[in-house]
Amino acid sequence: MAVFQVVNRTTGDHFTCQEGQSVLKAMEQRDLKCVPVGCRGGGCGFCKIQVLEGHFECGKMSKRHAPPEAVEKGEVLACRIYPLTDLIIECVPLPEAAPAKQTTKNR
Amino acid sequence: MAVFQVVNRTTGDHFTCQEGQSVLKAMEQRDLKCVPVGCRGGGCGFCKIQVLEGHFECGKMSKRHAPPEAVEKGEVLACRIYPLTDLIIECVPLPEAAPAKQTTKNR
Amino acid sequence: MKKGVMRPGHVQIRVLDMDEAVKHYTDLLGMIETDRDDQGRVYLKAWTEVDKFSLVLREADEPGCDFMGFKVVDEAALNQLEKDLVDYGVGVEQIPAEELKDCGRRVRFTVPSGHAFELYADKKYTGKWGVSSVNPEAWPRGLQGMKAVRFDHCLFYGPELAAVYDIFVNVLGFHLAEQVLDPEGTRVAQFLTVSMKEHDVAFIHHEEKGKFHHASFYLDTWEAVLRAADLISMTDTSIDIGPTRHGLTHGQTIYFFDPSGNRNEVFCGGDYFYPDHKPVTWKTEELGKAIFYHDRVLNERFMTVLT
Amino acid sequence: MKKGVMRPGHVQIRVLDMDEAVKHYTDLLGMIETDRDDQGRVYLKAWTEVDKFSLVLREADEPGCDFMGFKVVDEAALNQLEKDLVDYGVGVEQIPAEELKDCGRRVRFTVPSGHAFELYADKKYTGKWGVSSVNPEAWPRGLQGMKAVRFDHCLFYGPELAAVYDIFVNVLGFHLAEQVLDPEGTRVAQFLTVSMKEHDVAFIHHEEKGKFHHASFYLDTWEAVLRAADLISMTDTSIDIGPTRHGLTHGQTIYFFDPSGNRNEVFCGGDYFYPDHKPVTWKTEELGKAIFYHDRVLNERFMTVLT
Repeated sequence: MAVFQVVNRTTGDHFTCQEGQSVLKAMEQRDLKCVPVGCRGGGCGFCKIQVLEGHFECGKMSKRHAPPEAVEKGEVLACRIYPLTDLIIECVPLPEAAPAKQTTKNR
Repeated sequence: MAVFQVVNRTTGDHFTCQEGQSVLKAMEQRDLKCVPVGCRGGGCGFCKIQVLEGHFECGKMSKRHAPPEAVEKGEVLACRIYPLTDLIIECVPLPEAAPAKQTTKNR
Repeated sequence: MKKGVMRPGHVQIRVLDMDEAVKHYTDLLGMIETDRDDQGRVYLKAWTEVDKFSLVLREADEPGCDFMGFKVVDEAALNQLEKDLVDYGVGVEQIPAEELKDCGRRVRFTVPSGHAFELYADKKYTGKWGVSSVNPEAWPRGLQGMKAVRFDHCLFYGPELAAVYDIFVNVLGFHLAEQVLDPEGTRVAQFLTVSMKEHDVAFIHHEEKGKFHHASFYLDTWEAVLRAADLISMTDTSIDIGPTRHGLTHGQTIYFFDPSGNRNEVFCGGDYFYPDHKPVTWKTEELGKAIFYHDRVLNERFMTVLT
Repeated sequence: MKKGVMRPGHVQIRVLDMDEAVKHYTDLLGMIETDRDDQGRVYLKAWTEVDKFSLVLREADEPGCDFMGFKVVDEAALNQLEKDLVDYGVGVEQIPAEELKDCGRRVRFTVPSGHAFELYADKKYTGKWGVSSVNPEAWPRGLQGMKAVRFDHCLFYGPELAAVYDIFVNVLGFHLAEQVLDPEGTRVAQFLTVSMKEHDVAFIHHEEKGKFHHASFYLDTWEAVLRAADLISMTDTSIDIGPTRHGLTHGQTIYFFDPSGNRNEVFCGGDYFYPDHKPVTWKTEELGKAIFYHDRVLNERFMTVLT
């Protein structure tokens, strides 16, 4: 089974990801936290990343958080991409309803 | 501690009863069933007996099932009498709402 | 709750010896004594109940149940229900406010099975016992014995079930959740609810009027029912039967007696009810299983030992 | 139930992949597939539910909740509630009978938090799954996975909680059972009930409209919640948090996600409610404990991960 390297350029973390495994799952298995973990089902958009280099396959993702034009540019959800080569990724800002706002309201 | 003999003349059963122990409890401890066991609290009248011979003390009993004039004549509830001597008892018919009636209705 | 009757609010039980009874309901059941009155009555509640009391003990020379009271949503509903009872031909008695301490006026009536019931709208709101209404902890420490959660329902034995049904269902807005039918289709047991619980009050046919089968108190879990059974033995309390499951309601239960011979139940689980549910029916041919789901036979005591 | 709204009757959830979703809700949660329609929607129910379905899955390119429906007691109540909504200024949409198979007409409206709700009076009565209405056994054999007892409630995130409160409480007859207040006394969470359950629907303040936090399914016991947690691991299902207890409602819970990222809860226990209960209040200063009673801190996911 092929094993690929994933490097997060934002945080400097790197980890291996097995063929058929999602980038997010590979990260969680190494107990890293360099990408936020949400629903793990392509639904909530919490684990959005930018793939800078490399090839991958996609599972189903919410069109709201990963519209086709964004996916085209490598803006995808880490829980739903499966590397075909080594990848270089970076973090992207969280979606509109950011935790900061909510926290302020509830403090 | 004194121990008394209780004889049930209706059924022929006999058993020992310790001082301070109710006749019904003593019977249950010997796994006998010669007096029906109800609430064991002097409330339901299910364990009514006639004391033919002997002396005893009484606990509180429902006046409905053991009115003073009946107690006077030795018609008491086995769960609430505590022998002071050997006793001879006999069974008495069950109170008005007899099981037979109920059983017929629900068969 | 369509006519405004909310829940079982209290039951007044006669006991032969008050001290023994209070010890039983506090130390063993885990209820909390909240007051006494100049008649010598003792008031108790279970910890989740928001009103001041749900159980009143009265010393008398014969055990049994004096009355069971239902709380209604407000005075307007009480007035309307009172009128509806009278219009239906049910005689009502006015019990003035404060006859039970910190309880508003009660409308008392006796149904054809011979049992007295009351409706009332007001009782002193004391909140749950031992937990705050702000940031409440999960449960209060310091509860005794079985840690009863609430007074839940009563089961009464008496005649004229059809007439009783009419009053509870047609006048008071209860629903028939479960029933037992004999081979002729006559209803010989009826479990009535006014909300989501499978029964708030139940009746089983019996020739003699006004008999009291049991008052029931809710526990959280089957584990708690087992622990209740342990406590019944530890305290040498008179046991009836259990722990087991009912077929009717499917509740998990144990029965025992208070020191005056009044039957108590503690139970957990069981089905829930909504007004669109069709009644569950048990046939008398399966009565044993309906009452005691595991043994599938009745113990004689359940049908005949009453106060 | 004072205005005739009875209970949560259904929720329609969008999923990215129908096959995966059906497998999740049947094999893991233990719901029963009862029908499919020509739109490709799949209908499911939990075993104690008497109507044909309580969960509708719709395949879409974005997960989330389409609407939640409440069953009302009858057509007259539905007409009155519809009129009351319109009089209150809430726009209603008519969804004809059979748009959902075997469901009567639905009155749909969207509240200011951006969530769509429906009222309906009729749905095909199929009875509890796997048990008879005559001499019913305690539970059906052959249930899968977590053996969910019923669809219980939803939690939604959105703005305008006060306006949402007004509609649910003043128009639809719900009650406020629990709330979270910020230091200024603004209600930032509201748990609303229409019957004895501690919540039939809940809202937490959130800037973005129309977000779905979770759909919740009732289990019988804490033991069943543990078993659910075991199954979540056995099936490598995405877990959120638990098993633990909530401070709010005191329910015992575990959260996880369906394969499209919609959050699910299974829970047991918790408090009960009657219309005379004063609301329970949690302060935002204790929000961690209010949500997760044992850890007493929030996990970030709970407040931010939504569909």
